[in-house]
Amino acid sequence: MRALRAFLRSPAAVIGSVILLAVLVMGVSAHWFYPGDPLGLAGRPLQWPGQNPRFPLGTDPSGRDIAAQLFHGARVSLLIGFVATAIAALIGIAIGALAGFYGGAVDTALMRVTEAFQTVPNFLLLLVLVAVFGSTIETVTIAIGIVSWPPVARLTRAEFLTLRTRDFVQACRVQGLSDAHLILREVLPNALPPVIVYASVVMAVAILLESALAFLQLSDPNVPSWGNLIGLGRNVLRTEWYVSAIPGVAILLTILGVSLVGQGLNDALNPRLASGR
Amino acid sequence: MTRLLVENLTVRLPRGADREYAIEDVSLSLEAGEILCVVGESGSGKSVTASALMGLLAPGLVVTGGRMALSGLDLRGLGPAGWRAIRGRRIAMVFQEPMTALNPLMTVGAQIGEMWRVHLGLDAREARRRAIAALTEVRLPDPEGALRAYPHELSGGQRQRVMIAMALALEPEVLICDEPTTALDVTTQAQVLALIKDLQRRHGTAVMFITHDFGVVAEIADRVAVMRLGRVVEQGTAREVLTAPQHDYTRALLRAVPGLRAPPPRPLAAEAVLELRGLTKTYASRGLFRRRRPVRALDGVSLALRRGATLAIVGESGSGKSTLARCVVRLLAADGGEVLIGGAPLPARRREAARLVQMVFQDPYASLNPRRRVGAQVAQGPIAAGTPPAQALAEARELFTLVGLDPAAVDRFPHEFSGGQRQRIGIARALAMRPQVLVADEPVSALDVSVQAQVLALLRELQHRLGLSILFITHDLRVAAQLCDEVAVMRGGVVEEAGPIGAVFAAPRSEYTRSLIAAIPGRALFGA
Amino acid sequence: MTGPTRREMLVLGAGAMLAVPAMAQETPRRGGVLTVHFATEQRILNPSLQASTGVYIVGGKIQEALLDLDAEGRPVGVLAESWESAPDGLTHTFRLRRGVTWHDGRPFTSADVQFTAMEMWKKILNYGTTLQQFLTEVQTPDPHTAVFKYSRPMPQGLLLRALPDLGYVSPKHVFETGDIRQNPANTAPIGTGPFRFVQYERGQFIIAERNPNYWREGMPYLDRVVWRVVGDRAAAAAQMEAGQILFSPYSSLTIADLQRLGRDPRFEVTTRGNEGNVRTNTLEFNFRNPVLADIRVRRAIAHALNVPFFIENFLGPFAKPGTGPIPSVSTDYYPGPDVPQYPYDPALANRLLDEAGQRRGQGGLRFALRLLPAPWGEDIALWATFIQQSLQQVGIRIEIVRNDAAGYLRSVYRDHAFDLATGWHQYRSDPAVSTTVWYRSGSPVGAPWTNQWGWKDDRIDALIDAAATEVDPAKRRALYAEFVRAVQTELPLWMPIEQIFVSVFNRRVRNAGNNPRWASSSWHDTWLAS
Amino acid sequence: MRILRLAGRRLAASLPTLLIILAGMFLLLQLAPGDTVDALMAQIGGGDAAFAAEMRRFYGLDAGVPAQLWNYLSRLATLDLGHSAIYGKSVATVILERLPATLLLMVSALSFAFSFGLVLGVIAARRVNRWPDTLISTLGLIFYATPSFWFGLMAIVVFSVHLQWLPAGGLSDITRSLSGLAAVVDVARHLVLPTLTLGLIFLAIYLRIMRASMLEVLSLDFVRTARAKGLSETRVVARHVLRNAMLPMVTLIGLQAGTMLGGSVVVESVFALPGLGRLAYESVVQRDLNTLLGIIFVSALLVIAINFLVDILYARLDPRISAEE
Repeated sequence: MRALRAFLRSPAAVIGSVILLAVLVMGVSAHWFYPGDPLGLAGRPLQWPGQNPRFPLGTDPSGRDIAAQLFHGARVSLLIGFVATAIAALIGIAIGALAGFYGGAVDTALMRVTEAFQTVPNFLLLLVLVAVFGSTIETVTIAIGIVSWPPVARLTRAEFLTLRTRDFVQACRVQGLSDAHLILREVLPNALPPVIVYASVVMAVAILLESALAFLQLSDPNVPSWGNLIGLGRNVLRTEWYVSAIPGVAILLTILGVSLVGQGLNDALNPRLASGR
Repeated sequence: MTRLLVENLTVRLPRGADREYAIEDVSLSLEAGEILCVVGESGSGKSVTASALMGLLAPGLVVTGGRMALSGLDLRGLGPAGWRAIRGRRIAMVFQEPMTALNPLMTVGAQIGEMWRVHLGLDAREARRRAIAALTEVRLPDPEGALRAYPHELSGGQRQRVMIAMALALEPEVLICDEPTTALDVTTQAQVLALIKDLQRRHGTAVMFITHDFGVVAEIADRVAVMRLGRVVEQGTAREVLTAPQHDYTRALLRAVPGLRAPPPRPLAAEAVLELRGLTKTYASRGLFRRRRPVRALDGVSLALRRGATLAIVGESGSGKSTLARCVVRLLAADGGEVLIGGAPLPARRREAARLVQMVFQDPYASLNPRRRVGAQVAQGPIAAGTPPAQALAEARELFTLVGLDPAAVDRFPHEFSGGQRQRIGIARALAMRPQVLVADEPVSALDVSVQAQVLALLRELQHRLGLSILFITHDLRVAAQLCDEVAVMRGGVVEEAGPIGAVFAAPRSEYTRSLIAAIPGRALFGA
Repeated sequence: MTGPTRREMLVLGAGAMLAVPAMAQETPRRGGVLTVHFATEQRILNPSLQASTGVYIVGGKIQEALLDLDAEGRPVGVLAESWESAPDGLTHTFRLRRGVTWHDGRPFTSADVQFTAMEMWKKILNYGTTLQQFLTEVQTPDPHTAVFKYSRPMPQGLLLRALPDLGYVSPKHVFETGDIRQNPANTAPIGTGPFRFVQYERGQFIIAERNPNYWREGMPYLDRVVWRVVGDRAAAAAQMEAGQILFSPYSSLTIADLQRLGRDPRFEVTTRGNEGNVRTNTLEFNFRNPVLADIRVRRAIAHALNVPFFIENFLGPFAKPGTGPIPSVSTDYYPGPDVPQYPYDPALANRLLDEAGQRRGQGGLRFALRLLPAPWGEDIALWATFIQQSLQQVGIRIEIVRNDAAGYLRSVYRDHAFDLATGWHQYRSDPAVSTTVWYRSGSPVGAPWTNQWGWKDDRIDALIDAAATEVDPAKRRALYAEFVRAVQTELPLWMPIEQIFVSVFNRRVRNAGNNPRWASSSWHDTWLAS
Repeated sequence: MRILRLAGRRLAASLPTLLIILAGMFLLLQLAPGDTVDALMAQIGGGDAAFAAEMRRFYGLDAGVPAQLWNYLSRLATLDLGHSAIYGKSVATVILERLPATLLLMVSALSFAFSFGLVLGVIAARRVNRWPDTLISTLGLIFYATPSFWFGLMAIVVFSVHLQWLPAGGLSDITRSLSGLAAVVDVARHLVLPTLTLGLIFLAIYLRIMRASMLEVLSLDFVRTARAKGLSETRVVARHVLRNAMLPMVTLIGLQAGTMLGGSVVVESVFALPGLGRLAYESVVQRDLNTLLGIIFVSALLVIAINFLVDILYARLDPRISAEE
């Protein structure tokens, strides 16, 4: 596939994929390296990394092994990132497609709703959703998804507005094909590339939002997510700063990986812009 | 006095291109007061030559051999400062696309004034005075107003005049024009060509004029160089090359140029398959244009297309011919009047209308979905109308043969085909629905002359074999003459004149039709 | 290495807690600005309307109560000079101090006491409403005498212990017109105290300045007191180290920062001055869940939690194992440790659970419970996680359900949507004030920190009622001892950890912590070394 | 005059949006467990049932939900934002007290992010694919990936505790009453770290958008014309490219306004700034519906105002727009 070769040639994509792969492997192999419950009591709390050979990365304020939480947390944070992005993409593409394809009253109405979501500060809306529906991992993920769809809707709408009057779409219309066919088979496949690239931004924001929620003690305590570990580390930040620093770096690297892959995708999917004269 | 000397100039293409060199061993010379036309089809390397002479080669392209000299100054050795000193001052260039060639956010006056302020360090007042003089010389209406105007407030033709005024501001020795009139209407093109010839004569500038249209060559060239796949295949005076071409490629090109003489009229059926009665379409000024009065694109148009015949709709841009085509296939809803197919009004539901009328589009690169196989795109119409998929695909293969393509190509993607082949696929897609009327909206104007000729031949053959009735939209009267039985000339949404094409072109009744015919470049050579 | 291990810290901390060290008698320096860390902003600042540490830290310096506690924790007169009670406990007379004026110049009289008692303590003040429910009237024979009349006997010990917190007086001439709750004086208090209110910028700071005509001659020493609103605990610790804050009250910094600042010579980290503010961590059972209604399961859960290990490793030196609802600091009523206790014994816990028929199923799981921790204390979160980890060992899977403050109170105390819950019980120097209400049946649904466990015990109810009205101190003490023995046996809820609030002083602050509720009292004698 | 009409039109267009938001949030918060009286009792640490019932009557929570929504909206029509349960005074005054801090923070963070994003974007585009470009782009990615609260706390530890250069929090040093220039400098010193923390993520976004926009414009025809006129590369960039490349940056300000307000919630809680962000978080936790809706109403107006300014700026930059108005 031409796009795949272009994707692998851009350095950003390669580094990004390597980082993401590492995080994925961490998540998948978590049960193998740390079979026990990562939230179980492993030893004395707040031991420095390397101080006790059993805990290479030390223990957190609740006496849990930070390395175990890092591995199991990888799966949780990636899961939150992917699921929230999927939700945001689904809602965003649906609304953007309908608004962009039909225009007129449908467009105005849907854009009013999108504007409403974008006028309310997204983190504030997230706080309300979590306060109302509780902070289990499911509600937090869905809430992040619900808060992040407007930019996807705007992007999809812009793509549909330009593609809908293209000749190949008009030709299908003249061939008597239904609107559904036009949207799903003709316009959407051509509108997706920029949306996929933007999905990497949505995923980065999703992981950041979850860690911000955990920082305010509003995330799900029964799940070993990196955000929770940072939240726990907040109280001991001045003395055992490593408790927050280690997951902070993990989140930073994962988002770096996701953004680099996004940039690589961008280079692969529209080479003209990327090569940059 | 040789202004420009080019010897064995060679420019290499980046890895992965379709051939190794953009241009190879190109040798040209340009004397003062002379217009050299460099003519060739797309991909012949004529634009690369021009860019090389201006030192503006696209990144990835590198001059690897040969010499270029401007009045003795070796251009290949010039550094950035050297190039800056001569660009605009001793050698200037005018580009093809007037719409995007000017900075949208700066006034015309500022953009022209820059020439004097940067090169001669004149102050704003002096630069303004010279700008007005330059704009008057290019015969721009209201030069004062133009200075304050922004590019989007001028027409295509006016913008091209501004570009020419800017290029000639500092009386350069050489002016390079890269297809400056291709994007313009035929009447505007005629005026701009006359302007360039007049300015060239008065200033004695050496002009290298790049075009793909032999009509333009016939109109203004003193000497001609014909290029093919990066090489100069023939060079000589205009008269020699046009009347006694040596190279068979040149001969083939000249043959492909459509003349104005229509073939003898053939008997036409009386019955009208397509009838337009009082068709009206007004564009309400929606959105940001609220205060402008509504534009009447079609104003009570009544026409008839006889079964098995071809009716040409000719006119300049803004005449309403495209709107007409889109109303016939119901891509646009008409405000008034009726469209009748075989006597009955066109059905409202898209699926029924599809069996009666189909359309072929202008831009080959936009009319096919890049992400789907071409066979599927041809067969999807019949499948939606109920033909079982297997049978629809088989029919698609037959249609590919009919339009002169390899049936096995149904499984390939659009990017694997040339412009001409894509138009053939577009025709196959339209024929798959077995429509009673085929609407073709400028189907060949985006193609090279040689490919244009082949597609027109295909259409003629299909019409004879299938008894097709074609509504043919074009701005090029010569193309209409080659294919169509009858013609309707449109202007401002109204039919100026209609009738059998031979009669109308031989003795046009309306003044507007006469001016259209007169504006066809190189009519003397080809028109007779 | 991370400095002294927890063991050494315990010794150091405990030492500071026992006796109030006699400060060398330096001569107090006049002037200076005391900056105080104000962690949880309140809606009002008037201590006669709202009894909470968040109000005392500010209102307690501007308004004064009838009584306060002295260095040894005994009631001492402030606005009241002397007092005596009738033997039957139905009449209590207070002789008011003379020559005291409100900040707006008006004289302080018994009418103010009468108005505040009848309109504020009895009708609006939380915990005051129950304490004064049998107060019928306050007679004012002369401007400097107030006589409290009760329809049921009010033990003098209970009243004198309760008044320092629930006895703040407000000016009648300010509050008598209009709705008391809407009165602007609630956020710009007018009192008789050593400091006068100046300015309150919501979310930023509160400023009070020296009261020139304060009734204690030559006092207060400080020019100004400034309360800085800082919500984030790590940021507050940073401001203390940057010298922008000189005193942080009521354990408002993180446990780790408390220990770190403790090792810094510039600061003193101690529980001295907070002996009057004691709280215990609770473990509340919901009897509507049949599994928890079985006493063996409740005892097994208690035995499965290694409290000493948790305190030593997680809470540091400022906590110690509790023995019952009445904490060891309450010299008058502490019944001593020989009441039923539940030491860490996982084998016994497993045996009890098997006896109760809760066999280990697939994956070693007996049953699952939902635990709702209160969302406000760092220690509560650690304790909840420790419970989750420990009960996992005896086959009980715990799902922690996190709520914010309003959601927690609604879910636990109104909707009863919990199996286990954990939070703070605050002991206010007498069991009748805010402790027995956790056990007494009959509290209306939705009342927080009351018996909402779906459990009732007539014998315990009778004991509570008797003790509340027993005038003879010795008999009252015996009744409460029997009460503690009964609840520790029945175990409707468990209070395994006892903690005293921790204060962090910049050593420049002198005469700090010189009474058991110093953070809430008036700081009339506090001064700043240069 | 034209500007007023423009403002009127934009306000009218966003009224339906505003109504959707307010009604939606009002109903959403009805589902939240517990109400403002529960929150009040949690804060006090005490209070019996009688106290709770009396307070619920006082806050008007006993009326049915539709009734409460109706009288909230009818009061809103007269621009009366109602009474704040937390502060015991009108929501309007509470918000006006907290608005300056948030505006100061947002304006400084926005101008920091915009200007540095612009400069770095241009540098990266001018030396594309060479080391300045890779360095700036990687820095941009790292800034983008850093959780803002984490950066804030670390900044406090380094700059205010160890180096003692900058104050650790708050908006001004209240122990010393300053005036005039000294006060301005003091507030500025307090705003340095919060501005850096809030602005960082937006710097990364503006940087990337500016680089992409510059590359896009450099590939357009009129740049080739400018070069053909013999202009130096710097003059081409300065006079022709920059202004065209700025257009997407300006639109971004409008789109980002909402997210920036969201970001301020965390930054204000870390730096103890008395802004709308923290007030909003407090009012959610305290279930103070009037204040929360008041904040959303004001922030919606703020976002609309910012978008309006963006439209004017855009019209000034791009003659094609203003010609049609």
